Amino acid sequence: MKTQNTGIKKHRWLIMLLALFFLCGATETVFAENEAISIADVKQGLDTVWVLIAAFLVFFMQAGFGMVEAGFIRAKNTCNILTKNFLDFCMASLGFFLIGYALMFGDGNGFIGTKGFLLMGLEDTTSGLPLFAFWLFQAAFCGAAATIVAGGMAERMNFKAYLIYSFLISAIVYPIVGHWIWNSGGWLAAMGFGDFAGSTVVHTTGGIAALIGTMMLKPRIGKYGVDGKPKAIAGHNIPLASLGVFILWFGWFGFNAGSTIGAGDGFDIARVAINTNLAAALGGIGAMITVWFRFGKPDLSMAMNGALAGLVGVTAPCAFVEPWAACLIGLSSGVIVVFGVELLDKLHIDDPVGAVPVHGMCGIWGTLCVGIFGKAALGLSNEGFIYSGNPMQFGIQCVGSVATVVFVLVTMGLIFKMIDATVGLRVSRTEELRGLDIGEHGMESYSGFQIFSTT
Amino acid sequence: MKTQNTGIKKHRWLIMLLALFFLCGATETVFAENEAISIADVKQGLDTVWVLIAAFLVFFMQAGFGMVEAGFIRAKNTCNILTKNFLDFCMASLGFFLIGYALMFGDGNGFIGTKGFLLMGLEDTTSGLPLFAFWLFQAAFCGAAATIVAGGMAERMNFKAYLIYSFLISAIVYPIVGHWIWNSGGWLAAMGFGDFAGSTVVHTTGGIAALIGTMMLKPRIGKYGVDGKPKAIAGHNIPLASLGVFILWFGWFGFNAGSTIGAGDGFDIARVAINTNLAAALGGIGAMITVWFRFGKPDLSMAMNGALAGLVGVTAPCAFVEPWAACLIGLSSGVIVVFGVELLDKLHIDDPVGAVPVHGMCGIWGTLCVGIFGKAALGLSNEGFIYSGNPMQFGIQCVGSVATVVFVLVTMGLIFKMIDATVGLRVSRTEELRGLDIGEHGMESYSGFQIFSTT
Amino acid sequence: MKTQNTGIKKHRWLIMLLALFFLCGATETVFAENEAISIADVKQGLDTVWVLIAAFLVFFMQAGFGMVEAGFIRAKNTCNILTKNFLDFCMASLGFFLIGYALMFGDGNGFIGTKGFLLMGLEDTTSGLPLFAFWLFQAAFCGAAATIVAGGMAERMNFKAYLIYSFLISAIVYPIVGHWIWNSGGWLAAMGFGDFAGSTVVHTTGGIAALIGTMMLKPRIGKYGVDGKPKAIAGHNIPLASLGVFILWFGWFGFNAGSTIGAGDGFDIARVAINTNLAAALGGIGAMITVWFRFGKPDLSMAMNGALAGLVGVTAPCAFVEPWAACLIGLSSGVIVVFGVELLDKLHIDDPVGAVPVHGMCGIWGTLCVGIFGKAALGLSNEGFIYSGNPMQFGIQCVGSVATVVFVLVTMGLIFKMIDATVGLRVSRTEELRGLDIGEHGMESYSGFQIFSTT
Amino acid sequence: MKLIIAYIQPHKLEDVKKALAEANVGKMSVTNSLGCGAQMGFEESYRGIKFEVNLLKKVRLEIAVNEDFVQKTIDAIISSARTGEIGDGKIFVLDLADCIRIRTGEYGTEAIG
Amino acid sequence: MKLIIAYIQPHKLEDVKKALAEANVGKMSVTNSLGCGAQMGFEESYRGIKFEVNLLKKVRLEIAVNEDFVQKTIDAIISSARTGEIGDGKIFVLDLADCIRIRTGEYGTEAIG
Amino acid sequence: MKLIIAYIQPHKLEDVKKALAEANVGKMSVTNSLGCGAQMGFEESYRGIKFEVNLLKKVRLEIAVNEDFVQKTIDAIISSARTGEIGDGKIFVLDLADCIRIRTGEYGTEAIG
Ligand SMILES: Nc1ncnc2c1ncn2[C@@H]1O[C@H](COP(=O)(O)OP(=O)(O)O)[C@@H](O)[C@H]1O
Ligand SMILES: Nc1ncnc2c1ncn2[C@@H]1O[C@H](COP(=O)(O)OP(=O)(O)O)[C@@H](O)[C@H]1O
Ligand SMILES: Nc1ncnc2c1ncn2[C@@H]1O[C@H](COP(=O)(O)OP(=O)(O)O)[C@@H](O)[C@H]1O
Repeated sequence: MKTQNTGIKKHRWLIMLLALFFLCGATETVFAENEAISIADVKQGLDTVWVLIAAFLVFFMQAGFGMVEAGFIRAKNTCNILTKNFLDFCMASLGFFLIGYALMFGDGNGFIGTKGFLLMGLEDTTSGLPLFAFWLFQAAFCGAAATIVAGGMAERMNFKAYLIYSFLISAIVYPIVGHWIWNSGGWLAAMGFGDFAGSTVVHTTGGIAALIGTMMLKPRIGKYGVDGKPKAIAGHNIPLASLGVFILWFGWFGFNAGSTIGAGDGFDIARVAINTNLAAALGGIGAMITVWFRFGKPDLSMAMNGALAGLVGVTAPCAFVEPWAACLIGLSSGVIVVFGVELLDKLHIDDPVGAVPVHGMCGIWGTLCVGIFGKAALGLSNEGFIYSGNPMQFGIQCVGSVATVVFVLVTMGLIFKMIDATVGLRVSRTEELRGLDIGEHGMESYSGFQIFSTT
Repeated sequence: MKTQNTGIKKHRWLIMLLALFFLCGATETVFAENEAISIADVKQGLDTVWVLIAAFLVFFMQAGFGMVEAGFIRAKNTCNILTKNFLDFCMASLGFFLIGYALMFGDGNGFIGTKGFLLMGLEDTTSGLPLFAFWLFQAAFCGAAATIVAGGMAERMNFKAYLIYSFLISAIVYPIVGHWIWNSGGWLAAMGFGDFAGSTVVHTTGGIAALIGTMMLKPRIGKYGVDGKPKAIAGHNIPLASLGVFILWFGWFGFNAGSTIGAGDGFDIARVAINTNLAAALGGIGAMITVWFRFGKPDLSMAMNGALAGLVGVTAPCAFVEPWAACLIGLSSGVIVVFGVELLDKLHIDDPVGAVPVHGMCGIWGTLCVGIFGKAALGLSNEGFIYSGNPMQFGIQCVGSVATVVFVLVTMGLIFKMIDATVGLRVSRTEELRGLDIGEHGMESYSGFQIFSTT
Repeated sequence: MKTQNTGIKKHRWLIMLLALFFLCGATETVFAENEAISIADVKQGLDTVWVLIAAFLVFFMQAGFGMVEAGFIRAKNTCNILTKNFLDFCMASLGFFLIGYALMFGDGNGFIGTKGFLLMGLEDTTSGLPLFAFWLFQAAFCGAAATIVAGGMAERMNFKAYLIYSFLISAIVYPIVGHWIWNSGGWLAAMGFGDFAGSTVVHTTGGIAALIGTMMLKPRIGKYGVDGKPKAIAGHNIPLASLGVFILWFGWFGFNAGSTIGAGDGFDIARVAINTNLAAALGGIGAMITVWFRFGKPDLSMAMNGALAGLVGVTAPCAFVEPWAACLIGLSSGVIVVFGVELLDKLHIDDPVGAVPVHGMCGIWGTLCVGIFGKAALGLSNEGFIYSGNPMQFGIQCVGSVATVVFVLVTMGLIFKMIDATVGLRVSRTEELRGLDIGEHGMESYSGFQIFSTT
Repeated sequence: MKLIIAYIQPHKLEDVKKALAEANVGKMSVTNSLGCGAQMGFEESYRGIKFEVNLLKKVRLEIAVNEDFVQKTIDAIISSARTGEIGDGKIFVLDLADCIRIRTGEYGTEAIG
Repeated sequence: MKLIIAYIQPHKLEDVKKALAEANVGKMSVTNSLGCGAQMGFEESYRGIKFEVNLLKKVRLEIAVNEDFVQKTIDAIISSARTGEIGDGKIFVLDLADCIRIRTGEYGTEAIG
Repeated sequence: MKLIIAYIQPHKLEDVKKALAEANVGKMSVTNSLGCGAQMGFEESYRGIKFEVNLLKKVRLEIAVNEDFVQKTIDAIISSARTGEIGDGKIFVLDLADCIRIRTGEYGTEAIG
């Protein structure tokens, strides 16, 4: 209905009015034939374009996860982690299609959705978007939650166990948490819990699942000496990991800014995008400074973890905070991740790629930051602590974070126990020494390359 | 001044005319200050944005092809395949600019276009898009068709021969097939042949060209033992190949969903996108299950081929089918590709990266699926077989597929023969043993790395 | 409800009010259901979407630069260059947020901006975009300028020196040049200097900084024999470099086409995109032909540099020229880069990745091309030389190019001198021989791989 | 003087180095190698083709020692590298005619340590 | 006992292994190596600079055998690795003073096979 | 005949090859190796864990020569590889019982060059 907007000018008002009057009538008939240049269609088209592109970017993060995880482990297990990473996205697509979407976004109660299995019986649009576009965006998220765990449990987890786990987390566990928070009927949503793009839904879920899984799996052979001191097991391909981090950062723009589920007038998506970038950059800087001071060397692997930590941290608050706050959130996440890695090593929890510090710890921290730095004017239920001095929102964030942690610990703990009792969580010692690529897949990642590895 | 386009209707003409008259006056003055916010402009802007981004994604697939092809061959020929991959996109850009576009989209007869060489003498817009945007999208497709062949003929094809071939396929062979199907004046288009995003135009063409080329080239030295049994010649960099598959999948969203040539109200592009994703995921799962059952190991290289097979398969039907059908198409393509690889090995056709099974076989299969699962309500000429029980559309699909296969076999066969007679298709034995990187380019791909290769 | 914005003017309030009244009535009924769909909002939403996606693509170029630079140097310095590449984007984000944006786009005089530190005190929108979106796009550009230098000075530059340098170039030097050209108040902008997407602002700045830096650093140990003859120091990972080139090309679509700062009706962005692609393709072809003729081998590394050269060359003129001219610009840039590499080797300026020929020389050449092939009808101040025979625009381009070269030579020369005097520009001989990865970061890029390197 | 060549399992290298250090043997050269012996290989499969891999990764040590260190060195290697399973490796002892330290130009037994 | 070191063309490894197996020589160690010999190298060029590469890829075999296997081993290698072209390689034979099996601690000729 | 094994610094390889060529020794085999000797290693750190790396990259040369070339070869290596710093490397000389050229089947001193 554009003709009206274009405004009206000057004299000849009477005729204008007439014109307008008829145009309103006319355009209706016009659109009937002309296949719809209606502003609402264009807007929906634009929103769909935005969310689909964001979905593509989130999908691409899968490659980023794969490269980071592969690069940070030893060559002999590379093929294995890549297979896990590849298949879990496939499984997540399937599981989220069959069951997950229904549990997460289907109507139901505050705890779980019960409608929309196989996407059947749903309306054509949701949140102003074609259902299929909305589904794709959400399915890509689901894949991300699943793959986070692969990194923490890398280099020793049984392949079949992984397949079972990844189907269960993406079809059931993740959707339930998501239902609480992102379904308007969810109990945490009803409380006013704020998790814009998933610090809790995706990252805490993935990170805590990685934590319990990693603890149950036990450390890799040779990771801790007889004296209990951790030994370095260096990643085999830093350029690959570095590429992966860039891909993740790139994809994260879609992850966060796409969570607006529409382009709007551009202000929201722009704010989310700048916050995402600043938090990542400051996360990298924060981790670099911390690691340099503590260990005397500017360790790239930590700086990259720092950028990811910043991204995870800003994921929940990205729409609710100002750029300066995003800087602080990023910086603090970067610092946290370094101490997190150290802490895990002290506790003898062997997490080869840092999945727990990055996704678990910074996921929680980011969720809390919503309560600290969030602004009601930007759509949050309550003003954040630093503005209002009122810990209300912070409290809500704590509730949501704790509930998620507990739920994931319990369900994933049970799932891993069950898997361990049936197919077994861990590969044999010989297989671990020789590498899972040969043991599980009978192939090498770098055929022909001379690789000298004594671990 | 788009108001005119919106058309004028029927009765009430007098008043309409008056209205229009004044609007024109009104809008003119408005635009003078406001620089043109007309809905038609915004819509065209949006469509252009969508198609350009899709074109960028399709372009990026070139990187995906390069990485997959490189990763699946031996290190000593890596530089060679990357050069081929890189240059064929350059050549395709040039060839499609000079000749290809005219042959494909220019007016002409049902068989070939004859107008628009160098993009001269064409209208500014086509299909509601700026010509240049449309060209870029189509040029990126053309590059894809050319590069498919590189993989099948890898590790032994003369570099000059490749350059000649790649110019000819992208400037002539591909555009002719494209003209039949995607030019509204093409004879297959006129029949109601449905190939939404190119299972036939791009993939069958590329895959069949790879088939005839590979057959004429003969297997690599050492691929088949004296007893005729195939030997494994393992790919040298699985992480690279894995990254390539993710890039292809990512780019394929543009490939398929961009083929709408516009954003519309979002429904079509969303359906295409979800179908693309489900088919890829199920393709991966299908191939994984098949290979695991048949060979006892979950072979990542096959699973990745399966995802690509699913993508190729769904390329033709992606806009015409429901998500559940996309799942089936993907799954079946994943199964087909495993048996296809085995079959070729039995026939002693040595296709190092699986170009023929993935693009050739699944391209044909996907084309046929249009006739099976396609829905008239989604824009297909006739209802698919499973809905109507009427094999009409299926028949049309067969005709188009067979015509393309025959045409490509004949033309590419002649082209390869000609090339063989002049510059020679295959490198010398010494060169092949030492590697084409040194033989053709005088450089190594991994300078300094110790690579131990006995093949 | 943007209808108001579209402006209604002044007096004649009665008629206006009436009109508005009706309009509101009309639109309300439509919009009431539709939650505020005004065309101006949608347009701004679309422009923001376009520019943000372009910004994401430009961000992703950082990965491309990293991979190209890493691939073209030796394995032992890979981690170091990746750390530099990673951190300089982080530093650029921070520096451009704190200071750079204000100096570049803030109001001030013709030479430098003085408002908008920390983005404070600025309007919400700029150039019709949300400020934050505009900032992100520009910040990504800033990161690119900084990272270009890393390649030229690779394999021997002190890490701390790099950090200091990268903060200074992105916070001060680059923004000042940018202010001259891209701030409407800048002195070169006022002259009618045309640099659409930054051949001068980004590439000349980066390339000339690399030149002076590389000259001051001196060649790598072993690069020139006692007889003065250059020795080849081969890149260690050509597939990585090749991937990087594809990523850069991919990102460059955002770099150039996003510089429209909006989608418009699609014509401009389509022209920019096609020109970008043709120039890249022809650059690759041009360099390949040249290197093949001169050195007898089709050298992939040169062809890839050629594509980048074509991209750099077309960056300034991409919006002002016709596709055929983009072809010529690309082709000539491809030729220039080969001779540029040779020339530097003759002058004993050791630029491991070709940063100076690609970004410096072709940045200047592209800037001049605006004056040769640019068209006034496409938005340039004066008609280009080949159309008008009038060297006016060419002269302006020379002025801008020379001014930038001189400014960068002087400021960066001083900065590098200062750094050399304090922390030192170059690492020690032992460190250089052993590799900067171990010397500076205490880690290896390819742990476990046997790398045999005698340089 | 003798030149001792030992093939061991890769993951035993750290232990062997420690044992040698305790036996006062600090100098050695290490290479990676592929070994074919009594130890069975494993099967790989690539794109539907199975193949036997019977070259297994080993680490090769080369240690030049004076006569009085020969037995100590051998014992240190055996004690630290033995697991009792097939594939533990072999030690070969060669006569070393001469040894020269490049840095100083010293010859013979002086140059070894 | 003798230690036989053979340098062969990489693509001949499979044939040589088969020939050795037929001669009942099943144990060996394989390394990659770069060889400089009568065989001409090739020219590479990188970014406009040409350079001669005269270290060619070879495979190095190390085989410890008892005296009565020496000739058989040599013959098996020659027959399977020879193409008659320059670059076919060399065989070096060294006296082996001793041989120890790490797993069992056996010494001498017992330990070789 | 002797088999000379030399460990040198990697960046000295070009110089050593040149010196050997001047001494008319053109044939050799080169491998990369990790050396543990008097030269101190360095410290790496990965994700907050420091560790000592004491295996340093070396290049290993294997050169079979006739008796009258032994000293020339040794001298050429010493003169070209010496820097006077720790880590310059070692040369080991072994008796070579026999040598065979695969291409021709020649034995002994004929086959070496
Ligand atoms: N005769 C030999 N010549 C050369 N290398 C040998 C020989 N015997 C064993 N080796 C090396 O020792 C390794 C271990 O040998 P293997 O026979 O598997 O061990 P074990 O004797 O403990 O059963 C082999 O992989 C090979 O590298
Ligand atoms: N004197 C030598 N010392 C060490 N290695 C040698 C010697 N002669 C030959 N080789 C090795 O054998 C390989 C083949 O030698 P070459 O002279 O090319 O073969 P041919 O004797 O058949 O002509 C060389 O590349 C090198 O690795
Ligand atoms: N006894 C030995 N056995 C085996 N290799 C040795 C021995 N001594 C030295 N090497 C080799 O020589 C290299 C240089 O030795 P090093 O003691 O550092 O040099 P230098 O004697 O000049 O001080 C070592 O890294 C190692 O590869």
